[in-house]
Amino acid sequence: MTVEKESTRTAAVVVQQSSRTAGRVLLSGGTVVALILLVLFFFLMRPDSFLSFVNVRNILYQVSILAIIAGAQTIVMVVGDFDLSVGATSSLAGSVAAALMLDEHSVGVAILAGLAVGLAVGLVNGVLIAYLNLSAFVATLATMTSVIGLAYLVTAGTTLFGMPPEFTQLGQGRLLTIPMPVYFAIAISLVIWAMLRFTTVGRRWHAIGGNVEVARLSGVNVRFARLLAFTLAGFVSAIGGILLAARLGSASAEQGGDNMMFSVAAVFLGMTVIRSGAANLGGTMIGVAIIGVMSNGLNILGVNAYVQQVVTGLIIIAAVTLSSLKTRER
Amino acid sequence: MTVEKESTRTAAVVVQQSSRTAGRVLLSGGTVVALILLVLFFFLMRPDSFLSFVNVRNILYQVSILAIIAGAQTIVMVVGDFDLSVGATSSLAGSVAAALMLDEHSVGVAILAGLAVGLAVGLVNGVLIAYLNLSAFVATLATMTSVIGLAYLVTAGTTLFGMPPEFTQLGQGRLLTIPMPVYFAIAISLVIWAMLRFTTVGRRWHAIGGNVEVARLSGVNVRFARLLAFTLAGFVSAIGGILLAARLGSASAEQGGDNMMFSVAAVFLGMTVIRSGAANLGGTMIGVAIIGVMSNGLNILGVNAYVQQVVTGLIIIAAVTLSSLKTRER
Amino acid sequence: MTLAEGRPEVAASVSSTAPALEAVDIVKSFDGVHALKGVRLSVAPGEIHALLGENGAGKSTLIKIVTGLYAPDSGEIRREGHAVGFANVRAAHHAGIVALYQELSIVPTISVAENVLLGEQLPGRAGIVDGRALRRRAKEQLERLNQRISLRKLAGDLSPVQQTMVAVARALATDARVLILDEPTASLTDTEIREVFAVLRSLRNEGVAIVYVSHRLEEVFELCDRLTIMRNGETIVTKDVADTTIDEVISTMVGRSAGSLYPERGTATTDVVLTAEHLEGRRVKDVSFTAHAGEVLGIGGLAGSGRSELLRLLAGAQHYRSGTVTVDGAPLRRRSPVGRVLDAGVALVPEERRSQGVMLGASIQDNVALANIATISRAGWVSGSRIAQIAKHGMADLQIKARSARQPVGELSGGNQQKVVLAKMLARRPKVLLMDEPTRGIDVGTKAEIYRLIRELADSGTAVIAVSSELPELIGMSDRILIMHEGSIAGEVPADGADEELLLSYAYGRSHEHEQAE
Amino acid sequence: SGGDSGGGTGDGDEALKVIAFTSGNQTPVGAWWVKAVQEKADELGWDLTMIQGDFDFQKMNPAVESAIGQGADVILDGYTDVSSIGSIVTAAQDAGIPIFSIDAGTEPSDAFAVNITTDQQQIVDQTVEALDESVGGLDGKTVMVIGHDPHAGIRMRAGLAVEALEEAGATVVGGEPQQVTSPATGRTEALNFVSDYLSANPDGLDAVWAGWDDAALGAAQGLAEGGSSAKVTGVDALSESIAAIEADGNMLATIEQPWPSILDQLVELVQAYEADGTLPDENFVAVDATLVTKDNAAEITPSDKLG
Ligand SMILES: Nc1ncnc2c1ncn2[C@@H]1O[C@H](COP(=O)(O)OP(=O)(O)OP(=O)(O)O)[C@@H](O)[C@H]1O
Ligand SMILES: Nc1ncnc2c1ncn2[C@@H]1O[C@H](COP(=O)(O)OP(=O)(O)OP(=O)(O)O)[C@@H](O)[C@H]1O
Ligand SMILES: [Mg+2]
Ligand SMILES: [Mg+2]
Repeated sequence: MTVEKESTRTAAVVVQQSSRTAGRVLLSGGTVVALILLVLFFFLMRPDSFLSFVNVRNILYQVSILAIIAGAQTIVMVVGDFDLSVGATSSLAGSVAAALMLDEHSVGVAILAGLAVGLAVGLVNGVLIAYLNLSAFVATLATMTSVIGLAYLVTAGTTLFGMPPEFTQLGQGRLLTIPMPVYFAIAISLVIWAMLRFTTVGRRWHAIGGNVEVARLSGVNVRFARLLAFTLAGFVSAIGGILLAARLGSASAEQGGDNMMFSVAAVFLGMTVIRSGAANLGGTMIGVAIIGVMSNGLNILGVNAYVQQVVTGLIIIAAVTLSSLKTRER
Repeated sequence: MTVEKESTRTAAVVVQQSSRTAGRVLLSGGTVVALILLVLFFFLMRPDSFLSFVNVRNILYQVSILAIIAGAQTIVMVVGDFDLSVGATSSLAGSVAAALMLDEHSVGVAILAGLAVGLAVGLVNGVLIAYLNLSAFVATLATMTSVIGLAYLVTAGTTLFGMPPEFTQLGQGRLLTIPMPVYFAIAISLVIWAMLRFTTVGRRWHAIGGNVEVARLSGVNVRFARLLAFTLAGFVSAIGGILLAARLGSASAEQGGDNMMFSVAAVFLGMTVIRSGAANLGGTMIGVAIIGVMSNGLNILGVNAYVQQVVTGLIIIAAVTLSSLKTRER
Repeated sequence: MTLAEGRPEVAASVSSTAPALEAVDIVKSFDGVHALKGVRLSVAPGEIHALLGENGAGKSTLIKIVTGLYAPDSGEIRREGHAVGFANVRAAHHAGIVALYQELSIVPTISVAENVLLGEQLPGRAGIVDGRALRRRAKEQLERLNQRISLRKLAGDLSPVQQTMVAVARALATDARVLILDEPTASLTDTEIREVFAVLRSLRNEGVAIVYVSHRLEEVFELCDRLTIMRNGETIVTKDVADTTIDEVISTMVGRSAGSLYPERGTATTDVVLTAEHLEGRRVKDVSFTAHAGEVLGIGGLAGSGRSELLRLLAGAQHYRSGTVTVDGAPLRRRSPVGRVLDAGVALVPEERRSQGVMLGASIQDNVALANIATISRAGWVSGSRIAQIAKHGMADLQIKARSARQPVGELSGGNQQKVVLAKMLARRPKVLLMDEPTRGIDVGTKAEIYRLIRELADSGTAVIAVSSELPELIGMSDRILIMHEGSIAGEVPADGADEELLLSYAYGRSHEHEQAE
Repeated sequence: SGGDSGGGTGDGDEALKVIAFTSGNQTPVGAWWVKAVQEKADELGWDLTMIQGDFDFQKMNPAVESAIGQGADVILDGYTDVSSIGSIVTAAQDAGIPIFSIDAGTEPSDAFAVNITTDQQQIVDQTVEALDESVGGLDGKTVMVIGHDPHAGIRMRAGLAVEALEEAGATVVGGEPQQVTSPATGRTEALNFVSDYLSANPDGLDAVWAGWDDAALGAAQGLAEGGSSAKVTGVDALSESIAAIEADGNMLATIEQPWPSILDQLVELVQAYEADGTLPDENFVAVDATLVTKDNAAEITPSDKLG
């Protein structure tokens, strides 16, 4: 993050310049190496089933919502911030959409309302952070708290269910035997990737994340760009939440809760993939894949859920440490 | 956080210098004002009960463990970092202590073991962050995950109970009608406060948090000081967790979970209290008080639990925004 | 202390002792840029030794090597005759070598007293700081500098001058036997400079070896015993101050006939492109001037005279309190952001390349594209081919040496980094190009290229306004020169045939004498 | 137990002072209980202090204890496991106030004057029998058990289910219950357990036994998506699971726990204590629950529609 980048700027450059050996280039792929090792390990343990079409599809299905929310997190982290409210926002959006459908509103209206809710939460985050200069951590922590509360109010604390099949098909339908959310995740990831890479606003975000002062002196409207990043993150989180509701056929206030931590972890894992150490969508997807493969593989091996948790933390540390060797001072 | 501090350092200093008016001094107390307003509001709503001795004692009892864990968080945040693992560490320490007592070990041994566990987790965090240069966020996120897993393993996923009364007395006993944890919280807060303020290591932490590069170039051993901060935070979290187990007469893997978010929120609230905008123990305690008063007051008013959550987020935003007006550019 | 204050005695004692600090044949390169090419420096106990040289000569790098911040590629550091090597700043501290680094000042969030004693063993016992002793010691240090700054204040609340004095006090508070000060007085006023000098003299008399880096030669001649001049990473000469003159030093420092470096001057037009009227900033006071199409307007002055701020005000990077800026006859709105000013045709190549000019982690083409988002995009979508094109043009026009347009800027040499900043702004085809220290940290060959570029731009009708601290450069590249002194324009001189001495005298605010003399 | 023989208010003039608390007020049943107790209090003229803990014992326990400090005649505990309220139990015993509880642990405990809950063994027997019937005998079949150890009831019945299933000759996946780590994401976790298992072992599951309905619904979805016709049973009788049972999918059965009648039973015991200080004879009462299948689904009031 910017923290270290700024403070040890001189040192970082020295290190970058003084030592670029082949070994380091290899290490820079530490996270990718970690993913490959994981896949190999599980494949060797379960050669017949782990890499089967059915199981790969299964993994893709399982990570599709996380991929979308991690995409939202990537946008914000490209700009050098955090968004702790992505999970809560997704739950609220799913709950609002579900509640409206149960209240006899059309699927279209309900989805639009859910998306609008996400947009609104993102906008609030953006205003608090870009214009009122609150720290991203405290602002999104606060909105997260309020938004979870709102989600409880919308669901009255229960699990909403019984949405029309046109809706649940979005999450459970299949095309060529592949579940719909996988397509959505791919499409949204591609859009975010293209947006970050090929649009003017994407360039501005990168510039702000790279060096906010350089960006400002190059004519970038920093505040507006940050506002936009948070707003978009809210919107994308809402898509994730609505899809999750469709996928589960139900909506509750905290069903997207764990996506927040996992999304941050995925982006951090992905940041180690590229040389500049910035958040990037490709890396995020590798992070998502690591999380998905880890959980599926450990499940298939029948590893106890608690041991799984211990191992998850260790693998994250191992992957990041592996990669951080190359950028010691960053 | 350091992000903004570093990048707009010059600007911040300039702004600080150019405008120090009376109005600003008043605003700088925004968080204190927020606390006073909250207390006043609840007092007016429930004049007979809110400020009664019994209820004030009750609030103190309720926030005492959070106060200890927020103290741990303060240490780390003085240095300019985060520790997301404080809650998990406290749960693990409490669980280990409880498990040992149920396993017929003496109370003393069990407590020492719990403290050692906290120290160890803190040490791991410190090494990962100070020596392996992992970002504090990702390192403590990973240890948090692993540590929760360990706590589940230690408790076998259940709630351990039936610890000897010598132990539970630490959490439930009273002295002059005031529950013991209140004394512990006060004592630990005083120690941390004094440590941050009067000891050489405390002063170094402040220097590192203020400008890590200047500190390093002035000969401060930055790595060791950061290691120490994380280690101590782990240790103090363990005290909190052991007391929580004594206080509840039980230990489970997630019973300290929400203390993490609340501790960060409390420190952030407290950072707005002083001019330099640094984490500080006095401010943290005001943050803890806001959280405690808010929750107790809303309960006394019988506000719906979900509405409480919405309001909690709003109050945090209001308090921080109020104070941030003074330090626009920090 | 039996030694009387004064130079001769000290100089005598110098010759009889082993050097307190010696740097022998130090070589250091940063990925292709040879910062130091075999530097020698020898400082005796009880002397103040000036280290002089142009920007980028390698002075700061040498200091960082001596104090363990960088490792030298080759060469040796000797402390009292013994070879030493420090792994970090603390190790150097332990050996009695302490530096006050350039542009590094205070920790804003802690008290003045703590800043003064930062990095020192704090007074007290068993790890408990004795606050009263801390403040007493800090107070003593500040009193030596005649500073009456409240010790409990946050250092961030001090004025810039006070902050610098606190930083100086910190360096002086160490019981260092070798004290290195890298441009400590750059942002100080005369009064403070006096106080600093008094302390340095008394330290010298106590036998401390002092290395003093400064661009203010008058100071050097007043304070120092000996001087070492560096140029392009080499030591040229070490002399007793008494045996030389400012003129000799300047010509040694510059080391070449300036003429050949600079292209022929063009013919400036009289079309006014930019007018500044009564600009007031933080330091800038009532500045008015005009810039014409096709001219290179140089701005000179001492460090801290407000040149950079003036450019920042013009570029919208900082808002002016009052005054007007007019570009091509159209007044700019006050508080216009950089983007708006850029659109009006005014582009800034900022002073601090690393923190303001380039994104080190991003590629050349991404850096160039940043200021040209409108040209490289249609309907919000960026065209990869346009970026490649714009980057290719820039790289060709400016002869940027790089593997490809996708190479990260952080891997380029300083000169090429600077060219990337230029390419970024030139692609905007600005009517007015503001350049702050356009050649800082750039080697001689590259400098000539940049001067040529500046001239080409001017010839194509751009108004170039360039700030420079190097007088030969200022004279060589400009058509007309404005000299700033304490925020105002102290004088205007046509560059052709301008005399360095005259410029310097304006810069020092002694304009009257010279005007009368002429 | 700590009941004092002279307890109760006896004279009947003063209102009975009751402290009621629940940590589970964020669940549908917990929310119903809060309302139902308030209604009883209004009806019977109790002086009621209701404390809702939001699953946060740090917040709830001190609140309850300070209420105890102010004096009370009776304490009601709704759905809060005995292991989490050690400090409340101590305070109540010190003050000589009996605790009457609903579903506060699965085993007899001296902490309570009485704890009425459903009979976990009977729940397991009914659900396992239903599975047995639907798969045509469990012998040699593979069954996944989904549990959540932090919940005492679920933990106990999941353990009993493993025993019962193995006794019936079935193989339990992994030999132990699969653990959901967070109730908030229980449905997704259960879904993943099942789909991961099925993708590694197509047609490898004959049935899933889930400790509560949310997980059961996730498991049912995982089975449906994996193209399996295996059946699932849950516990809770949520309206969603009842609907799923009626829809004739993978969801086979659930368990209705008769909370309203349990509360009535509890109130009777409180009234007996109020009248003359008699404490219940037994401090643990396990009542029978009802198996909900397609046959009786229409007659069952879902637990989330109680209030
Ligand atoms: N960290 C670095 N990475 C790459 N090049 C560097 C680095 N530090 C210095 N240089 C280069 O080394 C050369 C010497 O720089 P140095 O800072 O020592 O000059 P200086 O004499 O102190 O100049 P000034 O008078 O401007 O302070 C310059 O060309 C500079 O660009
Ligand atoms: N990036 C910046 N942000 C905020 N203020 C700045 C910045 N750069 C310069 N200033 C302010 O402008 C004032 C004038 O200094 P300035 O840098 O303009 O002098 P200068 O003549 O260019 O000297 P130098 O040789 O040091 O660049 C200083 O007080 C400084 O605080
Ligand atoms: Mg220098
Ligand atoms: Mg300047």
